[in-house]
Amino acid sequence: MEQIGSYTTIFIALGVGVFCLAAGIFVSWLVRPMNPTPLKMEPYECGEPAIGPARVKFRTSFYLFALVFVIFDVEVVFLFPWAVVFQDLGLFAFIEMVIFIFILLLGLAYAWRKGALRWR
Amino acid sequence: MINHAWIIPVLPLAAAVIVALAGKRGDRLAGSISAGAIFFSLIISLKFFAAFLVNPAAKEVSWVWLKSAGNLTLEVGMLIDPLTVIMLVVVTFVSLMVQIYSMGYMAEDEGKARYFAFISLFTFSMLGLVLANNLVMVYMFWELVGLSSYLLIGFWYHKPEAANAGKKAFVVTRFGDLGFLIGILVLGYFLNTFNIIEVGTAAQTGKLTGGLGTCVALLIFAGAVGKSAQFPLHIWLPDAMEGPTPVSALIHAATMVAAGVFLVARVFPVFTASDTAMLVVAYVGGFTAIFAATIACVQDDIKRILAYSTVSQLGYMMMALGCGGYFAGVFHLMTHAAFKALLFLAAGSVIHAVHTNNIWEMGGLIKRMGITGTTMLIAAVALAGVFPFSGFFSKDAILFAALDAGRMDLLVLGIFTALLTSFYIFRLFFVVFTGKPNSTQPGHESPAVMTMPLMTLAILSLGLGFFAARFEHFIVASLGANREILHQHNRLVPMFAFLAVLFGFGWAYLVYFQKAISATLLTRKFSLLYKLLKHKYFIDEIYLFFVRYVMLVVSAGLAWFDRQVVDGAVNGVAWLCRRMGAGIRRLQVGRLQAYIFAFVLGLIVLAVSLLVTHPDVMAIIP
Amino acid sequence: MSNWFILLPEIILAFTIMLVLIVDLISTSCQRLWLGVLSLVGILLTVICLWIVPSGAFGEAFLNDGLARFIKSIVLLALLLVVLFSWDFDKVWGRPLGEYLVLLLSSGLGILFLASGTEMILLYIGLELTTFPLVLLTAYCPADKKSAEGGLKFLVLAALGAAVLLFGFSLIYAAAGTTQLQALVPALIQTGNTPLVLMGLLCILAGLGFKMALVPFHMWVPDAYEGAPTAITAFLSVAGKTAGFVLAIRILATGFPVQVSEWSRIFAVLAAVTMCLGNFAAIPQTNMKRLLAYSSIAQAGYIVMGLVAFQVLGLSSILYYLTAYLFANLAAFGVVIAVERSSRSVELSAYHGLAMRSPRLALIMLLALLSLAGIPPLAGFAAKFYLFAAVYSEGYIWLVVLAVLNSALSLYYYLKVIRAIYIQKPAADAVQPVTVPLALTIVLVVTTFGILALGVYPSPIVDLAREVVVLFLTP
Amino acid sequence: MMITLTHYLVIGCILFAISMYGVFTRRNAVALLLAIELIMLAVALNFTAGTRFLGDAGGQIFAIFVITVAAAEAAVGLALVIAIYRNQKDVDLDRLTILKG
Repeated sequence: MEQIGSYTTIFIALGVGVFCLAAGIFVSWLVRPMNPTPLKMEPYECGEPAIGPARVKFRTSFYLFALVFVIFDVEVVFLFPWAVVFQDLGLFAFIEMVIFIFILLLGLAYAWRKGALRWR
Repeated sequence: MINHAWIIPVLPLAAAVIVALAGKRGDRLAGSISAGAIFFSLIISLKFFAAFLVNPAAKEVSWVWLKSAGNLTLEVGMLIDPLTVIMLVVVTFVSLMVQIYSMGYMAEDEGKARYFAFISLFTFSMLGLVLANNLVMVYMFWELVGLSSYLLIGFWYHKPEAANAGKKAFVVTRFGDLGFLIGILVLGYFLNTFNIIEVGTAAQTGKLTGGLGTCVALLIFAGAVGKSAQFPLHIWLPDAMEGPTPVSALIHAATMVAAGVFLVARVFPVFTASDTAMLVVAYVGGFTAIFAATIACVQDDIKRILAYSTVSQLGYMMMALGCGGYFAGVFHLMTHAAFKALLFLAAGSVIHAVHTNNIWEMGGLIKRMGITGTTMLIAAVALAGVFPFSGFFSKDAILFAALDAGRMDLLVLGIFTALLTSFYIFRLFFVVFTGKPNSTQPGHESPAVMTMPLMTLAILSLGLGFFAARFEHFIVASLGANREILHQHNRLVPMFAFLAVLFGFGWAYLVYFQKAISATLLTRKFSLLYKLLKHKYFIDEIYLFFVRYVMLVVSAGLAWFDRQVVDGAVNGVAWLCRRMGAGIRRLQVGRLQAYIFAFVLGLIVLAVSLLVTHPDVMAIIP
Repeated sequence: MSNWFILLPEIILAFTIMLVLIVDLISTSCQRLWLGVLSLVGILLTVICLWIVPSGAFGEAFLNDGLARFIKSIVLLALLLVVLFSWDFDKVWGRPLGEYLVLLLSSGLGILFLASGTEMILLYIGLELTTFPLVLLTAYCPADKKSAEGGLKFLVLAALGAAVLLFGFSLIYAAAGTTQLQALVPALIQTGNTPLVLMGLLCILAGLGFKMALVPFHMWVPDAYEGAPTAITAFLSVAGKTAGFVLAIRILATGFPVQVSEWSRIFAVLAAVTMCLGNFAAIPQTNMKRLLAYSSIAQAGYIVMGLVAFQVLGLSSILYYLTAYLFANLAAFGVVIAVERSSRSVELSAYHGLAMRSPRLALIMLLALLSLAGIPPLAGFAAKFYLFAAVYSEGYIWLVVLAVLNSALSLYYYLKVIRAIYIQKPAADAVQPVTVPLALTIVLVVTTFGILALGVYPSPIVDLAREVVVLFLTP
Repeated sequence: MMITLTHYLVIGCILFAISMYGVFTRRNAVALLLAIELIMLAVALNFTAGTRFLGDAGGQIFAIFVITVAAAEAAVGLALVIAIYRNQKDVDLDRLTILKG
């Protein structure tokens, strides 16, 4: 690991960088005046009045579906290494995986039953 | 048998827990429960007492409680010797009397259950303190005693002065206790034991010599000064009178305030090992005795008179111990417990009847409150130390102790204190019980449940003295090292003492008894005696002037000490803590960003600290 | 796969969780009682077979030794009592009980893995399995502003802490080339204290500091504790802390015994700062949950001293302290919950004159607080005695003195509460006695008994802890 | 030039610093979580690189777990944010300051 040592500089530099960053933020947070006038709060400082809300609202249902999808999608990651060496692992690993998938399914069933999948 | 001693303190504790848990519903039974428990404790204590009269050798039983891998060990155990059994009997007996009395006194108080729970808790801690065989346990119970006394003083918490008095007592004694704690720790550090017997032998074999011994002794004495209300930490006791009167009788006359004396007696070898310490104890005690007596002469509040008298008598005991009069101190503790408790209970009965504390609003009560008056008279005579009442013997012993120690100054001081004592107590008696009944509401004798304890205690304060010699051998035997009892039995000391008492009595008689009848009669009838009367008035004037002067100085001094030193220090510390707390609290601003910032800041600080502590890493930087 | 048997306790608990989930799925609301019973039975079974299964390792990742058994017992006991705390949670808070129990049990399962993990991956998974459910439970009543805010803060900071810890793991892995904690030791001896190793260690310490709630990584504690439902606050304060400390013991004692001089020095400073800040900040508090939160920070400061005195004495006194702390803290929170049920308030003013309204609760609170303050003869005193003695014998005199002073300082705010309970007048509207349901009564009785028993007769637990630690330090 | 483990580590550290920056500057809870996810990615990178250079499979496995846990964390975070948004109609962290002191 001796080539690591010579890169200490970089680590130190990073540390110092992080420190400067933090210090900067801290100082500005200390000294900045805090008087938000409605005009300042305008999204466009040129004074152009903003029409309509700044952020477009999605229905939270989208997020819910996204959540469920992400979880089950990612958990499948575990299937790949298992599938690759399935031959030499044999029955035991198969049972393990069945249990794993059963747990996932249980979760899915729960989400289903609790109406997380219903479009509201 | 010794193995069963733990029952004595456990009974009141059980009573306290039961009453506390029963809450409001247990109101009616509360008194009987706790009194019953303490009654059985008394029985057992008496059994021990009898057993030890036969064979006064000290017995100890203890178990290891906490043992760290170092040789640091905390044991839990009991040490029983004549001193212990005497204290056991005194505490349980007075407590029983007071609780019986309280059933009448607190009859219509809505906080009865709380009251009896507290008082049982106090009794438990006091008994534990007496039984403990090592200083750590002594300290634990010492604090517990302080706590329960605080709770009882502030019992009527809706009265602001009561609450403040409780706080004051708690805080002032804290000062002494801090010294006590440090003393214990120092002791443990050097002798690495807390066991009282081992400490005693260590002290006798000269392991505690020179500066160390003196310092330890004085630190422990600081605790005693706090609890026993010796100058300058006596200021809490008069205020403590805000509590219910039976509480004053039990805690602030008979038992808790005597704990300081008991403590000094308990580790007596530690004190005898250092002459300086003994000297300090003797003179602090002596000074307190006379100082408090002078104040007592001029108080108008009946309970305050008794409070100052208590302070003075405690000073007496300390003085005795300081002069090496172990027996004298302990014996006076005993007799004083009897007659002072009686005085307080009688005073309570009076207050109960006339609903005022001011003696000038009373008068002529003897006719209406025969029993109370008679018993109080007995107690007064005992306190004044008139032969053959108990006070005489113990006071005599103390004076002899001073004589043996060759402290003539203390002897004179003691005799003068005796004079003042008999003056103020008879003044109290005459003003309250004789003369014209000038209190509007007619006083009535208290119910039997209250007078019975009075009479019992009266018998004791009458008869206790005759066993002086018996007790002497008994108590001195407990000193391990068998010290022979030496007085040069000169008749002068008792003579002087008696003259002093007589003089004090006469003084009080002339001023407060004669005056009452003279004003109307004599001036009209015998113009020949007019001069005499004038002369008496003349004395009165001087006396009043003298008193005003003393009062002015003393009270001003006390007030200053109280406000500046005590309150100042305490409030200062508390204020500092609160400020710190408020300041640190402001760090928790509530904004998540700030929290993250703190987190990262901590990370960076750690990094820097690591880099600093590893110069080799720094060295790699070009 | 011969020794599956060793995993039995965890497996049982896992199946309990799934069972509760299924029951919650198929049952209608009227059968909610079964959920609680089921989880209780599951926990009890887990405890039983925890003491049946032999000591030993499952693969290289999982070790079921005395230490693990001790910690697991503490955690399962806490779990049991907290389930009793929240027996009618859904009635009081109006939120479903099933998910609540599932999350609670999963968090407990995570701690079980933490207690046994000897390998980074398992420890990390255990950590996250412990943390996420707690986050969700903290924010379990999003309608309540405090709960939501506390949960969000807890989530972000927990994620940050875990990420930093993980980053440290990755750096250490890059230096040593293994995720086995035992295997780290020779590898790190070979590499020596390179900057890489130091940075990794540093990040790990920060992560642990977060989990143990040491200053300055403690900021989440007061807010999360105040926001969470009170039963969860109790679990956080007991089991969460236990998890943090067992994690620290596992990682540092197994992985970094060589670098002890590095981290013990850091921990000494952190301990000092933590106990002072916790005690001072607790003084002005008027919200019981917040006050107890700060007091728990201070307690963490004391416990870390055991890590500083990294020897048999130190570690064993940590175990004993955690046990005593469990009883005292759960008793205190039990009273808080009882009062909250009756008066819907956790402010100090709700406790005025409690002694007159319900003396038993008052007495229990008194014992709990005095034990936390370390007043003899209660459990807290014995714990402090062993801990301080251990640190003293390791030569950190200044730390012991500071700790003693802090204990004295802590009396200030504990007595404040006791004063409110015993001296002050109850509010005019709060005169009726507090009603305590059966489940809560059981908890209070058990914990009170624990406080007294551990204080008066501590030797069995102490000896057990000592032999466990001896076995742990000398494999 | 030869790419060594150190290069990967440096990348990891840079990612770490960047995510720290994000953590500091973001006011929105979701964005904050994303920034923290970035640390996880840095970790995953370190582990895979470690496996590649040190020839120990543990790293890869760890990386997989890290990814899944990161997903779970994101899920929990989002769920929480949604729940809070539904009730409070606001997830701006600067306005969440009831709990303090």
